[in-house]
Amino acid sequence: MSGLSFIAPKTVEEAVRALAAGDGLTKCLAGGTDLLVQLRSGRARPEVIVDMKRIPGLIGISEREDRFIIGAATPGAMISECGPLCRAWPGITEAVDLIGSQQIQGRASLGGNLCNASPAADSVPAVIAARATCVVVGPEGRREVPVEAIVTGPGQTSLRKGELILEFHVPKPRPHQADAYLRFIPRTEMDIAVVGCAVNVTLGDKGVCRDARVVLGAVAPTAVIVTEAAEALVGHWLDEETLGRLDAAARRASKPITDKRGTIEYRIKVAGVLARRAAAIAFKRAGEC
Amino acid sequence: MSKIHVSTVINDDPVEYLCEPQQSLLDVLRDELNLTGSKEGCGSGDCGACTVIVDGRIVCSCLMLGAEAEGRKITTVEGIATGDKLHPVQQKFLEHAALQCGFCTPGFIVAAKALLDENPNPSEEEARYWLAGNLCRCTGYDKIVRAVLDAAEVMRAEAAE
Amino acid sequence: MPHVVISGDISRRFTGGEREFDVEATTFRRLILELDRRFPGLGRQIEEGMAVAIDGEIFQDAYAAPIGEKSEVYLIPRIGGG
Amino acid sequence: MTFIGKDLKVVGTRPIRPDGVDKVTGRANFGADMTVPGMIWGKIKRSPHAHARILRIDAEKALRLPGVKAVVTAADFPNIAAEEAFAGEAIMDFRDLSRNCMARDKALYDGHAVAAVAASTPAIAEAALELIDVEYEVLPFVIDVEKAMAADAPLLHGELFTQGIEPKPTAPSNIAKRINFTKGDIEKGFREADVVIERRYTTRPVHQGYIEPHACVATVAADGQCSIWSSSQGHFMVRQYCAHLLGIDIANIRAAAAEIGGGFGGKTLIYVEPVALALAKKSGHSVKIVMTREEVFRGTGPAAGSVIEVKLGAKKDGRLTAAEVTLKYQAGAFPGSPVGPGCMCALAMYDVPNANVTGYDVVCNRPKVAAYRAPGAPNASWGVESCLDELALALGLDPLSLREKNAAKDGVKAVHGPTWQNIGYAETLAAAKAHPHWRAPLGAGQGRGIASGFWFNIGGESTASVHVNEDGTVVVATGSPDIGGSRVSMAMMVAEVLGVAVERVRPIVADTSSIGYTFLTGGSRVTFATGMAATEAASRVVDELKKRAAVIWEISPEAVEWRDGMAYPAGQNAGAFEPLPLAEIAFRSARTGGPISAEAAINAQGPGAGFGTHICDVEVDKETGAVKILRYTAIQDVGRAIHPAYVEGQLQGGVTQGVGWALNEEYIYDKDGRLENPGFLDYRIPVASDLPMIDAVLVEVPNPRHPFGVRGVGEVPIIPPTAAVANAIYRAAGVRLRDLPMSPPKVLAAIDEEKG
Repeated sequence: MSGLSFIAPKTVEEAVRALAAGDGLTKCLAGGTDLLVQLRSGRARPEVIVDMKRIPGLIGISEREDRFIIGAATPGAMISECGPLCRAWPGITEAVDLIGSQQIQGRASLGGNLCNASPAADSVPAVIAARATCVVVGPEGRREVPVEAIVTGPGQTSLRKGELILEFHVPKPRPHQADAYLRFIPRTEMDIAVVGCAVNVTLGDKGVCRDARVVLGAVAPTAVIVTEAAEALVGHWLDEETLGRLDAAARRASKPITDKRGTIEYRIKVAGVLARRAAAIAFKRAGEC
Repeated sequence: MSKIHVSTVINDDPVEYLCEPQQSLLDVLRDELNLTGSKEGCGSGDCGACTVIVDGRIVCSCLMLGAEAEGRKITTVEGIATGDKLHPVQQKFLEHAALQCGFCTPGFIVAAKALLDENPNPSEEEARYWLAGNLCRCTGYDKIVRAVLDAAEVMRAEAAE
Repeated sequence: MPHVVISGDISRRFTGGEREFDVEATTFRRLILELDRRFPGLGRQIEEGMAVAIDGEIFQDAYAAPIGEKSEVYLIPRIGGG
Repeated sequence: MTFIGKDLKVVGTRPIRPDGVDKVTGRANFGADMTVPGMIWGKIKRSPHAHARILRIDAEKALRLPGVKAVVTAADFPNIAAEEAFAGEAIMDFRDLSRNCMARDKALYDGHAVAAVAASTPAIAEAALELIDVEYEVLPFVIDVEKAMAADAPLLHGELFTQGIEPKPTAPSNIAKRINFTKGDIEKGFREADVVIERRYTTRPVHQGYIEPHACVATVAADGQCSIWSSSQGHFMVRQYCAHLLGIDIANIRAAAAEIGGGFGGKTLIYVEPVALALAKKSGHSVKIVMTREEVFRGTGPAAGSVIEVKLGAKKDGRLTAAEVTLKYQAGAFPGSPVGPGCMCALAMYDVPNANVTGYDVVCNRPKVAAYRAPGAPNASWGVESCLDELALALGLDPLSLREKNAAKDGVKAVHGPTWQNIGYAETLAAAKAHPHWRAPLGAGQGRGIASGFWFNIGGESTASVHVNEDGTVVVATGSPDIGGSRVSMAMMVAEVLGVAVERVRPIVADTSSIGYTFLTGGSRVTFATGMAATEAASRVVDELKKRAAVIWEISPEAVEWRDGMAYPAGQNAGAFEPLPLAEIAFRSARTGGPISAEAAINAQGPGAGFGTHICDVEVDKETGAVKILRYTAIQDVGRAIHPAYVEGQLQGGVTQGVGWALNEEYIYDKDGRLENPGFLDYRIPVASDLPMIDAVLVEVPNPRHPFGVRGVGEVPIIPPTAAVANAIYRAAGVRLRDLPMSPPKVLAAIDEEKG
């Protein structure tokens, strides 16, 4: 019925050609957990669907001395099963694990979660907090960009025609560096984040924070790196006063909307709460590694 | 638009079919292959009634294209029992009255089997979180969780023999 | 003679506001006929929209339900259910 | 004939349901699982507007699409005059039902069906929908119940005049009906009170949330004979309503009951069946229609949203002196909210000397409400059971003791009139008091709530037939769709009467041409009413078996006794014969008079009131407003549990739906009156990880009307949870929530407001 066609390229070049060809909308298919919902509802009406999963390297996790390399279409369940990654970045793997049900975990990927460009994507704040990059390939070659440079607004990315995300590079933690991700949802599972917060800290002597990144989700058109929140942490222990400043900074950085999932007022309050709670977990972890 | 030819394995049988590009695996199973055990409750991955196992992982078959099944190995609810011998999860669902209307049951059976394959001794909390992607409106989950934990015990005992 | 009360006020339009009656009847069928004779149209209203509680027990569509000399009879809205 | 108080062998045990294996292996056939040769696919086009006049429908482009076989609109259905009939929980008007299935003149809610198409594939049908051009004149709409009651509200129906007001109003209104119940002298009652609490509670519409979307396959033969396969709570209801809506003789429709994937009241109506029939007639093909989840939310159900105003007066010792309740219920697009039962249930649990209950049935631009588990009662009890808790706190009394002090008992006159008989409310309170849960210690930030619920339950028409097979096995056929395991209960009751093992009895749900009329599966009636018919049919079979034994033994039937599945001579005078097992009599049935079978067609009366009391522990996260259910105990008088596991399941499932209603479930509309959350992602029903185990405690106060003492059980358990949760939240966090759902933002706002 539809004018839709489906291809499953076996090489990056083939995929890039397919994505670059034609005038109509082309869509990358990784886990499909967002795309198929959009197809069915008619919100997305692509002419071509390009399945990424048969391209070598798109699925799988490898480890180099200084980084983890995660294929963009690697399903969440595989990420959760990767022991070294779970030990290095529990915040990232927990964030990935929070995306949908176990069934969704069998399919949903970092690449899909990012490129769907929902402000509420769970994995995105955590990978940004870890200062991860992604490798983008396209008709003009290959570039490595910080994850935060990809999403430009709800449903909008900076990817150009013919480009796809190949893999995510996540630097390995330094000594006493650790992360945490928390989100708030009304139920215990299956909801889209009302607010998400990732905190990534490096502790120095006697537990004083040397470096930090705090990233909020679902409180702005894209995930937000809250510099002021990181500044509230750096140079301090995690005492009540620091937590208070962190909470306030997270609230100030939140510019949410009211929708069926939460109100402006509620999201702002919870952003502060989650920042405090995630920081407490990240500090504890950093102190132990 | 021509249809796509797919060769795959379903419940250990080699299967070939033609599907349209937009057809989900669930549509193919139900409408083309007459495997109607997998149910559509939502079509958006929220209810889990269409759960199948693809290459060892559970997925919502409504969120996978039929075309993606090429070369995969798929298990549906129809493939959980061995001949006329029910899987322990199926048997325990019956013994614990873990179904009322039975519509969500196939999805629960497949998801629970996959849980016990991966984790032979889940806690109640682990079972509840694993099954959170399967909605049941009838039972309040109590008897379902009991059935799954009891099946785990039976399977552990069988494995120990 | 059994004492009959129409519970609620939905039948007011037939009875002019009257809600309690003494009715000579030994069955529900007789009671309906008698009330419809007094208030034309009320019989159909009772049959289609009401249940009867005779001495605390609820009957629906039961012409033969027996009514005793001292029975307490309430006509209440019908009940369905989910 | 009664088995109450007797030693029973089958009833009360937990056999495996005979339809179970098909359900765990994927073989069971639900609504959407049926395929018939030559079948095509129907899809329904729905209004995107909350309220709009339909000016023109142009299907020409759709009909030109290859593969499209037919398009129908309201013009293809008879224009039915107003005619009331009893259906589901309310009086229903077939004119309204017809217009709900297919809008005529006006679309009255977002999702209202305006046209339908049938095509050779689902994808073509989908594409054709977009080619049907509907021109609308968009009208002002109203969704909120109190706004709909306002004098200046947009009117849904120009011809609707409020019933129950004298003199008859001269202007039309959205208030379809006002009803009122009074007892004693309300003003005197409040004058006598030491404490008076007056509060206002509100609820949003919620959906029944069955996991199986509505589905059917309809066939119309050239000679007018029709068959319908559909998922419903009553295939006789489907037959009757379709016949009425389409002007078909009932004898020309054969309706079969698919396995039904949940209903909870939401499948006591028809939506897709008459549309599929109309498409089948017009196209000459069998037509299958399967709703999407979005259609289910936009076009079916839900339960009424409501405003509940409660004023309670009591003496210092807790004795209630007066109660005044006002209920305003959304009916949706057509009259018929369950406000009547709501009014009767509001105070039914209590012995209140002076009371005044008023209800309003209000139309608004939302889907027409459908029955939902104890229709009307959860809304009313949400208000009354919360207010009682507030009263208990004001009086410094334990909320359980307050309920005990005022509990309705046998001999007490209910506010709606009748004097209670054989009720077990006090027994549920006593069981709650004795339960370890009631005294278990609580941690910081945790609280415990209690609330009760009442539902009438119903009886009604049921037919059952019992056949003895040649080998002594037995078939019991009924006309009740099995929504939660009722087949096994039928087999158990028949097995008990016949004295055979339950595995020897096969229960089936017969189609409308194979068994006598049976009212739908709803009102918690099947195990009661259809069970009564099955028991009666089995008893008649026993009489016949005794006669056959008498023929074999050449003695009088009165001299034969039936025990444990065998005929015995009754005493020594009857003669000395070896007992004759059922199988032996069955084997010889041809020689003793032919096949052995019996049918019972009854209208069951005296269903037995149902009462329940729930205890709930919660923990509140005071920084996010999240509420966690820690422990839950549901206690209910069930009369007699035939299959206790399925009775417990009814309690556990009802509780879970009630918890969903309490915490997260609600219809959310945008500013244009469109439903914003028509899916399970944002219509948040409880998931497995949201709940603890639910302790179901069965209290058995037998219902003397039923041979085994059964009372309906399915509906009561959804009533107490909302208030039980709210009462627990108050004790955990010190805030009183009066607007459902008690979602995290509302709980947090209340906590922050309390902090000041």
